[in-house]
Amino acid sequence: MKNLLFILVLSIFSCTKNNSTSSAAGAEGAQKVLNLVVTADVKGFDPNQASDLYAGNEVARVYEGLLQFHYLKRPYQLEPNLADGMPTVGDGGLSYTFKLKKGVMFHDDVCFPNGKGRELVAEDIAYSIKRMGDPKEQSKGWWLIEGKIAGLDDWRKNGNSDYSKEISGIKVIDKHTIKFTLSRPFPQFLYAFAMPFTYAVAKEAVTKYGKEFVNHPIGTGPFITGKYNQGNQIVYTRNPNYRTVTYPSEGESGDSAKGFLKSAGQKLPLVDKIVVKIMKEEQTRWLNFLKGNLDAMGIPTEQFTNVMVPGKGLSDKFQKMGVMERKSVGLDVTYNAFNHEHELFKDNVKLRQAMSLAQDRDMLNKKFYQGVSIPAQSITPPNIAGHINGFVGEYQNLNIEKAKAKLAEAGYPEGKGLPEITLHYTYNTKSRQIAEVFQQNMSKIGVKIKPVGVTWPELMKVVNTKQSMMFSMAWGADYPDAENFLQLLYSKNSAPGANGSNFSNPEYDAMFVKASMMEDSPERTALYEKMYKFVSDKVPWILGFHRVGYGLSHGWFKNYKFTEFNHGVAKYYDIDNSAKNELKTKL
Amino acid sequence: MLQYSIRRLLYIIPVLLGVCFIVFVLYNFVADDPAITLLGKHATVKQAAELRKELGLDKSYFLQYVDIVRSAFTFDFGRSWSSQQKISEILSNKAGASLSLTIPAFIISMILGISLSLIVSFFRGKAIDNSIRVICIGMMSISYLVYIIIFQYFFAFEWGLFEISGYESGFPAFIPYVALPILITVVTSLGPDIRFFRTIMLDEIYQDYVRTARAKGLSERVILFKHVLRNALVPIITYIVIQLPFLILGALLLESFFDIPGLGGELLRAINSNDFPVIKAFTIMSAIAYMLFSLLTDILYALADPRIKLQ
Amino acid sequence: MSKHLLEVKNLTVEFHTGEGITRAVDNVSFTIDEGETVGLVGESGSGKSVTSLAIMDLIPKPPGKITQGEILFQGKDIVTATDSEMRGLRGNDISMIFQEPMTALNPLFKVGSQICESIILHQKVGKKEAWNKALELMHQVGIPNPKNRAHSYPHELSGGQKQRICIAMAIACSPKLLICDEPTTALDVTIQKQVLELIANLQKVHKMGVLFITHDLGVIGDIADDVLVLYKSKLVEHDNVKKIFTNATHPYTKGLLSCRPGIKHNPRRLLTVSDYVDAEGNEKIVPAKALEPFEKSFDFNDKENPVLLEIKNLKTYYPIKAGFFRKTIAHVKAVDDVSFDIRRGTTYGLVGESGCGKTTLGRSILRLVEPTEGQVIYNGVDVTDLNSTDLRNLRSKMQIIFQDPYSSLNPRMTISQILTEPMEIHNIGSNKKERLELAKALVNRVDLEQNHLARYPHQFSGGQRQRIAIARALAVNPEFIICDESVSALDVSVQAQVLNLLQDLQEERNLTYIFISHDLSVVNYISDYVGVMFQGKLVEYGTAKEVYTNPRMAYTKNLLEAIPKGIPKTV
Amino acid sequence: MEKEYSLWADAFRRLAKNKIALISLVIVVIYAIIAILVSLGLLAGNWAEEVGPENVAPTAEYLLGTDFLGRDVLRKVIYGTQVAMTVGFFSCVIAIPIGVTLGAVAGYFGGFVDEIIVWFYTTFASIPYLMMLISISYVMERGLKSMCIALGVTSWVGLCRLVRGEVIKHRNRDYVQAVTSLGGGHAKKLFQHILPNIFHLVIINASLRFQSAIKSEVILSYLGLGVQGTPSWGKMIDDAKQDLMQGQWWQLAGATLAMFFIVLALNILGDALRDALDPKLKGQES
Repeated sequence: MKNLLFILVLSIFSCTKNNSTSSAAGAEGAQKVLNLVVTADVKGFDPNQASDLYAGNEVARVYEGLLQFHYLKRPYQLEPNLADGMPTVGDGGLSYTFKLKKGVMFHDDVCFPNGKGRELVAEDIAYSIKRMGDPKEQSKGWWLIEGKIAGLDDWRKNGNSDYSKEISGIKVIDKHTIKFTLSRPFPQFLYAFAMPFTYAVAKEAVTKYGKEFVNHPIGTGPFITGKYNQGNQIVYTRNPNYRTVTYPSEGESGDSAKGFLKSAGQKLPLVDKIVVKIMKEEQTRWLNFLKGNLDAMGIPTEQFTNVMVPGKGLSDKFQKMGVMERKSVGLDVTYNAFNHEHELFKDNVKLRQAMSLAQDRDMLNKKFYQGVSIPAQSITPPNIAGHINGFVGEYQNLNIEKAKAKLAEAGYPEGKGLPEITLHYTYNTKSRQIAEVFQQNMSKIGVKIKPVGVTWPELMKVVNTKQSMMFSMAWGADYPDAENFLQLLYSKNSAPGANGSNFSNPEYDAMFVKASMMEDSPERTALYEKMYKFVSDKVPWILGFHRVGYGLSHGWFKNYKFTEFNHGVAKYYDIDNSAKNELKTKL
Repeated sequence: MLQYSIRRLLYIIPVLLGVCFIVFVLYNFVADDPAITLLGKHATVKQAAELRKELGLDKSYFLQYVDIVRSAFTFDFGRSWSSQQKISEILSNKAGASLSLTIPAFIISMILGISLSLIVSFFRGKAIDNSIRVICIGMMSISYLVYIIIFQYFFAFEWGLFEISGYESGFPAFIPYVALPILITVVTSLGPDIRFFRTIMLDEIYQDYVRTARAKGLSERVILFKHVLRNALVPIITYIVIQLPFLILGALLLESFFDIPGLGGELLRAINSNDFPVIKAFTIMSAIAYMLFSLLTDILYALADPRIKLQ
Repeated sequence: MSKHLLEVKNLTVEFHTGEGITRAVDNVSFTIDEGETVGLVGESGSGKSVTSLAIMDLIPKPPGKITQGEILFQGKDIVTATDSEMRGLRGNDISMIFQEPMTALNPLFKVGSQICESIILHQKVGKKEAWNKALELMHQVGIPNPKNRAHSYPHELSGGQKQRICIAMAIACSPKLLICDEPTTALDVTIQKQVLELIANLQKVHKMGVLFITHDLGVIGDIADDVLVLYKSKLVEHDNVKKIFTNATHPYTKGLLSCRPGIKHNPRRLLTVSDYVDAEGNEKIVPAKALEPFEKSFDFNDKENPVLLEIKNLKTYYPIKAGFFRKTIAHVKAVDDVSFDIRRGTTYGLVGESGCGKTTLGRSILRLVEPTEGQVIYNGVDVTDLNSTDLRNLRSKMQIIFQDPYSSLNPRMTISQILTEPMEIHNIGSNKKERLELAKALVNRVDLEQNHLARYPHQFSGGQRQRIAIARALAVNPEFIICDESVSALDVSVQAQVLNLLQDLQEERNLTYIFISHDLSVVNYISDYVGVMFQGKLVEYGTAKEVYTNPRMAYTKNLLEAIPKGIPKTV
Repeated sequence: MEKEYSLWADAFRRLAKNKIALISLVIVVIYAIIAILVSLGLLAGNWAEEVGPENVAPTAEYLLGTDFLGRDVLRKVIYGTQVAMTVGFFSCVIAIPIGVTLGAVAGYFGGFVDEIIVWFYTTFASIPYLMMLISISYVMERGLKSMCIALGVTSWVGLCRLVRGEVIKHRNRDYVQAVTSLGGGHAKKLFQHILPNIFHLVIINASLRFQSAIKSEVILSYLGLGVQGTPSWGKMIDDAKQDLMQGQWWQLAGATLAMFFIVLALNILGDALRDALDPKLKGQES
């Protein structure tokens, strides 16, 4: 039994212990040190639990998956990482056979014999995937493969977490070959292997550390870090045994001009050390960025007008500092969803249209997104197939007169007879103000809204139990395919699934089922676009934005290209120490 | 006294059982499925059921209650739902930052409060007393949140006298970061402190033994500092010690505004993510701390006042 | 220059409060010489304490204010002295002993160091030396084993010892003037006697001037040379103590002297100040008959008069718990095997010093405190055996009047509510109006006015409140009343009025009393039969005359000897 | 002694002499009237209306300026008054009966009942109040109602302890013994005699509880546990963090001042009530 006071006393002293790293940094002049920031606590290093962006990013510095997104090419494209080439697909799209790269070594750790990391083999991949299905592990990525790999669901249910049991869908062919068999076609399957959930872990490490595995990152990746102790920063060093991987030599058009190809062919990783600082407060990050202590960060809302000149880009002051801007267009969509199982909204398309028409999104954009975000016309964000550039939705743009007319058509002239509508949203000051704007906008056509701010779990509760009338939410892409967005309205995904709005439309469902079986093709894109228009017309949600943000980076920070899927991209980043020494004097 | 202390320590048991019961009612009985917290946006009904089993939430209510009680007595609170980290380690990792803020703030405000109230008592009824009283009440009438916003804006943001926010661990690196939060704590607690101490001291000043001391020819200063202060200390000790357990909890709002990675911030995070095991651990630990410090109060009380015999 | 030690000239002290100005001391002049003891007598509120505080310059200012006069100490005016000059005098040349030894000492400091404090301050000596001096002083004031006692905290000492410590503190610097503000009022008679003797001895040794303040003329007679009588803030009489006792000139003094019952002869009715002074302050002639001594007759074996209340082996114990499991290891025997009978229409006096169990006995009889063992048989019914309903019904027969009239009346109720409430409980009077009429009759009977009914208790004086308490007891037409120190908190003249009232009521209604008091003279006056209690036991009983003239137990003798005789020492 | 007046009348007379206390009382009454008018929909019902351009500094037209949606800040402040007064009032209405009843019963009967109640409130007291608040508002739907209940059920402990202590003191006072000796039962003693004598403490406590509830509303609003969909001082202060960065001080100032006056008035009134009602301190503080 531990003694409370002992813990407390210990912790007072322990806070003096672990800051030796930052002071040592200056002495290692020649080393390339990358200073990054993370805006929330990092929960840990178990790939199985890496459901949020922050944990995912950290996990991907240490662990690797079979596949990854090409760093430079757009649209996003998968390329092999641990796999030796893309897999061979057989059985009419049901089987995937991966060859593994040879000589990939795990990091050294006491969990291995003699403390030396051993070679990664196909068994490790099989183990890692099974581990996602192990009910004891409660992987947050289970949804990704649930009902897809043959026999895995059965093993999860009846297998007693016995990893030695054979699973028909996961076959280790030889030391470096593994074959996955699906129980139904799932064209998006490969994307799973680029996501942290499926990254390769070593059985020895999991067995040795048990529940503490979450704090012992032992992967095959380009960087190594010691035991994670939830401090204020995480320090990574280059993995000296990292296999030979080189910087890509081709990218999308314009990359060359932006200097993203200068490092082509160089051995990765390019930096010797990464220091990730945890700073939750924007002000802190901003001041540290200005001092050059951080290499990059997003532009704080309050600072936007100081940094950016509308229509021109960076202000003179920041240009002189050698700071560079980076536009980030999110693969996401924000929305205020209707609960379609609620009597009021079910089959009441005119009411939904009326409300959507009354939402002033230009004002919202100006007030909360510096006017740079893209008002969504439908569900699929730009830059992926299925989004129609230039499309203007009939009901997605402010038109009070039309809104009033629609409302009257729906049977509620000037809102008469309409009950007060509750809108649940996740509480913080900004979301509350956005909800207030919505309330204000709706009041202009006589619709009464009562915004209720709750915590995220509480929001999920009301949504999953279908008790909400309306709720605010945003969806970020898991992988770059319109399917990931379109499934949000598929009736089989109703609450507690991803379709929290419980939208149910046979026509839509039919299109979705058809599209989800199709491989990427012009036909599928055409179907996606049809669905895009369909959503725009039926207004299952009042759509918000595809959010656009601006990031800043210092002049010495090289190869900093925006990507929505930035797992494992740190190995491409570079620091120009001479430029840093010069530019830092100007700060 | 030893017997009394042991009996009081044992009294923690029924109270702790009560605390565990309230915790149980709130988080196991009334509150609902943790699956949402744990499984994220892709949760399914089936997986939620499995999870409940994994977390022991499918056990009978009685056994769930027993689990909570066990955790209270072993200090093994399990792991955080959201980060899978050991809760005892979360507590020990974050306590340092909290204490580096709350303890100096507490000590400074107590010393200032007691000294100022002595001055006020010395000049009782005079202009300085009245004006300090008015200022105290005025200061108490402004929201704590307003102090934080205004102080952070002016002292740190506009005038750059302090760090706006952030934290570095290790002495003396943390000092610049906690300086402003400490100032805010001191300023906000001075009002109620001085008012309370003043009342206590005036109560004592009108006692007979003070008249005796005056009749001896002692000066007002000696009377105040020797006789009155010593007697006033008895209730002041209670007031002080009973605040101590809350220092461990950290300063919720300050930590969130100034980005200090302490227990207060952790609690806020746990609240916002329905991390029940962490909330339960905080509740139980602070209840234990409260009980221990009340016992400490009683013992100090007896040490400070020879009239009190603990039985 | 004045040759007097202290000369007070035309002293007037006023208090300015939000409610108005009160003159607490009005144009008072007197002197004290070296080695002289001056007694200052007056009832509560007469201004005697304020006078003494004025001499110490300890009047709280504001609201107090000396508006006129001089206080010359060895020729120097205290009224105009600076603070630091006064601090040099206080505790050094002028010392003071206060009434309440329980609160006059700082509870958190050892008594030895409290004595040291003024020695170090005024005599500029080291700690060690001061401590030795303190031990010597403690020895001088009669504290046994001073070396150990000096390390005690005040609460570890008895009341008498605390007062001795206060005296040691006061004489530490051999003051020239010692002011004693009712130093023995809070003490039992036996202790009072010792303390008075101590003060007298010390005065002789140190040749101090002493200003002795008291409300008790008996005490003054024992100790003073000169006596000042204060009445309504004014000095009404100032004379040699002998003359005061034998030949008082002011009617108030006369009244004061005769309203106090003695232990030998008392008139049928006690005389009060109002018998001497009329409402305008003029003297009234007292008929000689009223002063004739009256002898009570009491026949213990009166067959005609049945026993109303029989107390058999009554015990009330409080457990003392100790140890880890809070086991009862012993009992405080508050009432220990007490038995006696009371006949209807008589008064049973119960005397004893504080803590002897007399109050617990009274409350045990009424079952306000549950007795541990024994029987209380009232009119043939065992009270200790009754269930709560029967007990409540019986309560209308048995009543109690408490000591403190300030705490025994609910301050939030009007007098009429206080008087009609018991009637409602016992269904006396059929409706509100009738009860109100009964209440009116009651207030008339206890010499209050009908318009008092609408008032609240805080609007009355102590004596009036005690009358209200009596009226409340009478409201349920009781047969038996326990008077628990019912007159102890009252000034002597008021005490006499209340005693007279109780006597009259007894005669009218054939009431039976148990009269509990620490004051032997009062018990002697009012009782037919007397019991003396000591440590929970009834150690002596008999008719009042038997006990007072011929006590059997040594304890009773001591008690009786300790009573201030009210006779000047020079006589 | 010419007039017949009860201790209450007496206290009020003393209170009436204290000018500052009287002004405070008037302020409290004014706030209460505003709150009632708002509840009846007679005042500030149009707070949501866009009255002009957004973020206008105070002018003659908009006395406290406008907010980020062009709404009149003054109207929001007035509407917030209703929220604050409701929170203060109902948290008292909930806390006082619980605290007084439990405290009185525990103190009066003592013994086993006392031990159970002491155990109960020790348990309650040892859970930090903020945790209780958060838990309760988690269990209930967020909003004004749950905030009142949460504040009510977490703030009775202090009062309970106070009442218990006082009842223990009073239960052995002679005037209560007198009622026993006159044949009065438990209910009579407790409710007709003891409680009226300690009720002044309850009133003093209520005035302090009231103001601390108003202050808690701000913190709860910051944590997102406050009123939903309507303005409150707490939400206005929450907004102010961002407003201030853009040099907009009026929303913060409006809410802070509105709160300042009522809390100040309640504090002063609490002090004055104590001076007027508590015989112990009477005349000591000049």
